[in-house]
Amino acid sequence: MKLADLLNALFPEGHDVTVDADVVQGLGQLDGRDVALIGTAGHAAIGVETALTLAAHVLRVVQDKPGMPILLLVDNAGQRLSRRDELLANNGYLAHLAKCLEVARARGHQVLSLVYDQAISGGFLAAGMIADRTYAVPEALIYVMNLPAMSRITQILLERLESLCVTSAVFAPGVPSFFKLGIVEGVWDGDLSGALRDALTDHSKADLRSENGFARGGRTLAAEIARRVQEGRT
Amino acid sequence: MKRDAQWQWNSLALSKTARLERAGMVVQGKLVAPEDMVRLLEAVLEPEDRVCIEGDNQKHADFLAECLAKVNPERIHDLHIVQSNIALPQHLDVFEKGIARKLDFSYSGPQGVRMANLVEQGKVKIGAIHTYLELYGRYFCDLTPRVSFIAAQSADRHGNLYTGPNTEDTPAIVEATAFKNGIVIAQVNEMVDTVPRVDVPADWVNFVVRSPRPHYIEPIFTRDPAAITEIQILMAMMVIKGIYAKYGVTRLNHGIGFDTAAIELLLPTYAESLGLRGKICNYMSVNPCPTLIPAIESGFIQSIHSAGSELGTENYVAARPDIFYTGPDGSLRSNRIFCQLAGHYSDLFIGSTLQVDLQGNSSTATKSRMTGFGGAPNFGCDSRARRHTSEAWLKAGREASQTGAMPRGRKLVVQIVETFGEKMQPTFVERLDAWDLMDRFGMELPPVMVYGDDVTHLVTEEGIANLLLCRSPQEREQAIRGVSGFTPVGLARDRQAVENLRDRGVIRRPEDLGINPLHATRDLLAARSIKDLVQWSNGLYDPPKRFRNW
Amino acid sequence: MEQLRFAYDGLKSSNVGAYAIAGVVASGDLEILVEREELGGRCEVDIRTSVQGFEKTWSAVTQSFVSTRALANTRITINDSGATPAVVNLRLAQAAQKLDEGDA
Amino acid sequence: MNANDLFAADALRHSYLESTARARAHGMCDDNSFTEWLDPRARLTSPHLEALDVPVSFDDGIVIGEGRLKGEQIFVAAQEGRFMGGAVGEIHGAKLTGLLRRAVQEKPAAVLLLLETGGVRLHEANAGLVAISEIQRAVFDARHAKVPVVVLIGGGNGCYGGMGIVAPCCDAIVMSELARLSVSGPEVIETARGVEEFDAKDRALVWRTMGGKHRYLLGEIDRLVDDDLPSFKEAAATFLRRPVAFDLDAVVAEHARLAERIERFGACEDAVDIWAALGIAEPEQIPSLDLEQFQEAVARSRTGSVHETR
Repeated sequence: MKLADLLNALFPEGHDVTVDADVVQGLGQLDGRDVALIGTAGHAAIGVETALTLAAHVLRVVQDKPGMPILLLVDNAGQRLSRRDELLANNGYLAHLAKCLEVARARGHQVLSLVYDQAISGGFLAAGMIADRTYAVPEALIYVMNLPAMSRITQILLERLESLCVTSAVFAPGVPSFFKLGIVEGVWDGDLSGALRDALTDHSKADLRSENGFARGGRTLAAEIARRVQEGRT
Repeated sequence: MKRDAQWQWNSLALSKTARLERAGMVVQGKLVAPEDMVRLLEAVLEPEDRVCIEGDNQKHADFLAECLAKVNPERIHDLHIVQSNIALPQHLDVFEKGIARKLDFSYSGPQGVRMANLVEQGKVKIGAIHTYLELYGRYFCDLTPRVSFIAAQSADRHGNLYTGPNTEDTPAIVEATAFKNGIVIAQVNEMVDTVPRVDVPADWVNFVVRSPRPHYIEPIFTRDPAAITEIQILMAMMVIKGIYAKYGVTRLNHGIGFDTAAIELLLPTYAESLGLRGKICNYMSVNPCPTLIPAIESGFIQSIHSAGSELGTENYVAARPDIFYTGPDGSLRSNRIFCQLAGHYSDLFIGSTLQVDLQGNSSTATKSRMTGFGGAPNFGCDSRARRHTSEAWLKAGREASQTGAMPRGRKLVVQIVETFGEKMQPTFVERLDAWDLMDRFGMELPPVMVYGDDVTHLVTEEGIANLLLCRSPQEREQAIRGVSGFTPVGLARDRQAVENLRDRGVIRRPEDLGINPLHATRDLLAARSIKDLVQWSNGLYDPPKRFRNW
Repeated sequence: MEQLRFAYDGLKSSNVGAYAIAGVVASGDLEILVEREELGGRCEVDIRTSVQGFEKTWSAVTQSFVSTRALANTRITINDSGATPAVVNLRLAQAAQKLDEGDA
Repeated sequence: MNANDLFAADALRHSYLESTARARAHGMCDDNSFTEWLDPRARLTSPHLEALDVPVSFDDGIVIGEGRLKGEQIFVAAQEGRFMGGAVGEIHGAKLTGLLRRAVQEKPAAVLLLLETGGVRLHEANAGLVAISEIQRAVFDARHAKVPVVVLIGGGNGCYGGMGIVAPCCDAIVMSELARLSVSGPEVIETARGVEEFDAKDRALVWRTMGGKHRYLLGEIDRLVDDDLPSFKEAAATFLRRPVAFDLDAVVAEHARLAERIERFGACEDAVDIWAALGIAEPEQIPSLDLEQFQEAVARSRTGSVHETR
């Protein structure tokens, strides 16, 4: 979904958003209150500068707008694949972004994320899944790695992986799989601002993704095993 | 009948003169610009010439090989390549293009598969596959090159050459060529005012070119201790205790695999604990493999002569002139021929192989590749002409001797193998793949690396079979089956016969040697990583970057 | 993957140790879990291997291993990733030793 | 002489890198104090691997449990780098998440995460990715509960992918120089961008870009130790009951450091340029220095903020 269309659909009351070097930031108005918007556009590959800029926007909201809900707008190509970014420790920058968002959560900000275009692997992890809850539009593209690369690395025939995609949400790319696994809390279709309004009514901070994944039949093991360990049934 | 007075006795010299005159149209003097080299080759070569492109284990005349592959096949064709190592694609390109037709060689390694295909297409006509000593022997007999392309580190403006530590085959090639009115062309990495030492005198060299880039060289003998397995350590313990200590092996040659690297790394630890320092492994014929460093530093190895060098060991070798053969400049002077000779007359050879049959014949040939022999057969055979004695040699001889026979010694030839190789391929087989290779290429003999009657010991994870003590072909077969583990050959053993052989000490299991396989851990290795080797060398060993994990 | 099962009778028994594990499922290696369990005196061996067609070899390796040891009422479970018999033997011996040491 | 007596002394040098995950977990705890949870008998093998005909492991590549360190209760999780490169799958991840959640309740003196991983296990891609996100969340929850989460990285496969992002989310990181820490691996970068961008076979380049020494000099990790179990254990012990502040001030300070890093080193081509910019004399010598020499070189050069972490 195009960013402009997305913003208009989410915030018919109005929004004030800038896009600079693939980094999106601004405000949207919903029911007369502001929602902080932070994210990326243009299939951004998230390197050290992008991560640091995103973190700066998060910190600014935390410092200047205590308690304001934050909506992360997700469109990325994953972490930036470059030697220079790794030389500077891109993992540290991505972790920093996560920590800033976590501090925001701990200080009472609701943090939601919406995959409106594509979300890949490390990019989804650092700039999307870090939210209280993650949502997606139906046409969003979410995956860990493209199948040919996966086939090359695992040395499993592409045809076999393709047939696995038909049956296994654990493996198949795409929003339905990520919904079934409990990763995507809900799919926003049609009335986006209504969907956002509904989402903002849920103030829970608990991580229920594995439970949801179990309930939706996508992840049968994770919830029970984590609980077994947590409860000492070992 | 006496030849008449008109007979031409200096046709080779006249041919050389004619070639040099033709060369004079292309270049002035000895120094050739790289861009003139193809034209120069077209001037000095003639169809059907015997040509050597120096291809050693370490250094390669790769620029000249490239140039040769660019000459016009209309003018230069049907060359007869006589060369030890077919390692680079260009070595086979000349056949693909019809520039060369016939090939006599020793070893083809990575080009083995392509070589096999070209032979089948009729583009390469193999004269013979040799050992190094055979091939260089024939350089001074019926395979003398007319033109040789060699590689060196540096040259002065007169054409004196410094080979660097990888002298390797250069002296033999130049000697054969230059002293039979052939033409020697050298590629060098750099031109200098004065070479550090003269490995080849200028008047044996006709042309010198400074190669646009340094010659191809790879650290092919560096074994990372991190990859040594517990099974290799177990076998190494058996070799040290059951063979080196038993016979008192002081002079020996090691192969270049991980099995022998494991032995080297157990010398300062396990062998030391057995009190063997000074008693075994004193003199070795082997390249300066980095895994030797701990054994040198701890006082095991006293002297090493090398066929070639190994990248990264230059400073270390230069700092240990008592151990290595070095020139007045301090750097290693290696020599393949002399190293082969020294190894041939030493007390023991140990190396690995891919297949062993029930007679103990071994081969590294597989159905799809034509790899050749290299140096292993000359190291891995009894030295029938040996006359001087040593403790180990005599003891082996006594074990082998039949009553009433003339007493003589035996060289210990040890094959160290796991019973199964990669992808669960059994090492022990009823019939070597070498037979199929012979059929496929119409060879006169199957390409056997080490003949069974030369092998004295087989070492596997199951134990040591001492073939010297076998008194009949049947015993020999059961001794081999008795260490063949769970391969089909091993499962088909006669259990009673094997137990009898064990009682007689023909077969010795780890427990018979007082070795608990559970003690064969990587903790026994004197170095468990390349970094450990660097530390053992006090920072003198400078590993190539691909081996660094720090 | 190929699943193989073997059972052996008539072995000596021992109560030392409850379970032991040796090895890692890595290329050319395997993991072996040995557990004491009431199995009517038998030693049961379950193998999952990534290399097909070596049932005879596995049978010979495990047979020769159990025959010399007190492994009655013991379950041996193996996850194999292409280990050679040499490695299998070594890991079996390591697991047995850990069991004998009463290691858990 | 008995060979094994002779090596009793040498065996004290237990390489962390060469140890299995289980041996590492034991090695971080006081003698015989480690108890494994869901040990191999639980047979928690991955059905996803099985569906793809890939060998499985009884513990799904991670050893978890509790033990004592300097007499204090700790929780330990150790990834087995030799199984699937330590990659995180559904079960693997759930074991680790469960351990961290239990720490929130029981408040051990520390949770030690012995990471050796390539990140997401591709065979169970989506479940692996979310598992890492759940681990990350659970780490944060443990930190909010003031339980220090200490990462130890010393395996040959390094710590990559999503877990490379999780590591700096913890209280502290201990590495050996043989370890690597990054998000994208050199092979991944080379495959995507070509050998000119990153020559993955140039191991010296890989290590000076991602290895322990560079990460230490950059201020990304807290301790650099020798490759042996006791050294890792000693370093881990220094963080017992010492949670690092995790609040707005902390992330604001970190933000300033990370901004300064880009400013100072953003134009550097190579790690050696960064080390030179840090004021280290003979920076090209850094990789060859042993730990003691390295610490001296760093101390001599310290220009104020050579080393400062979270």
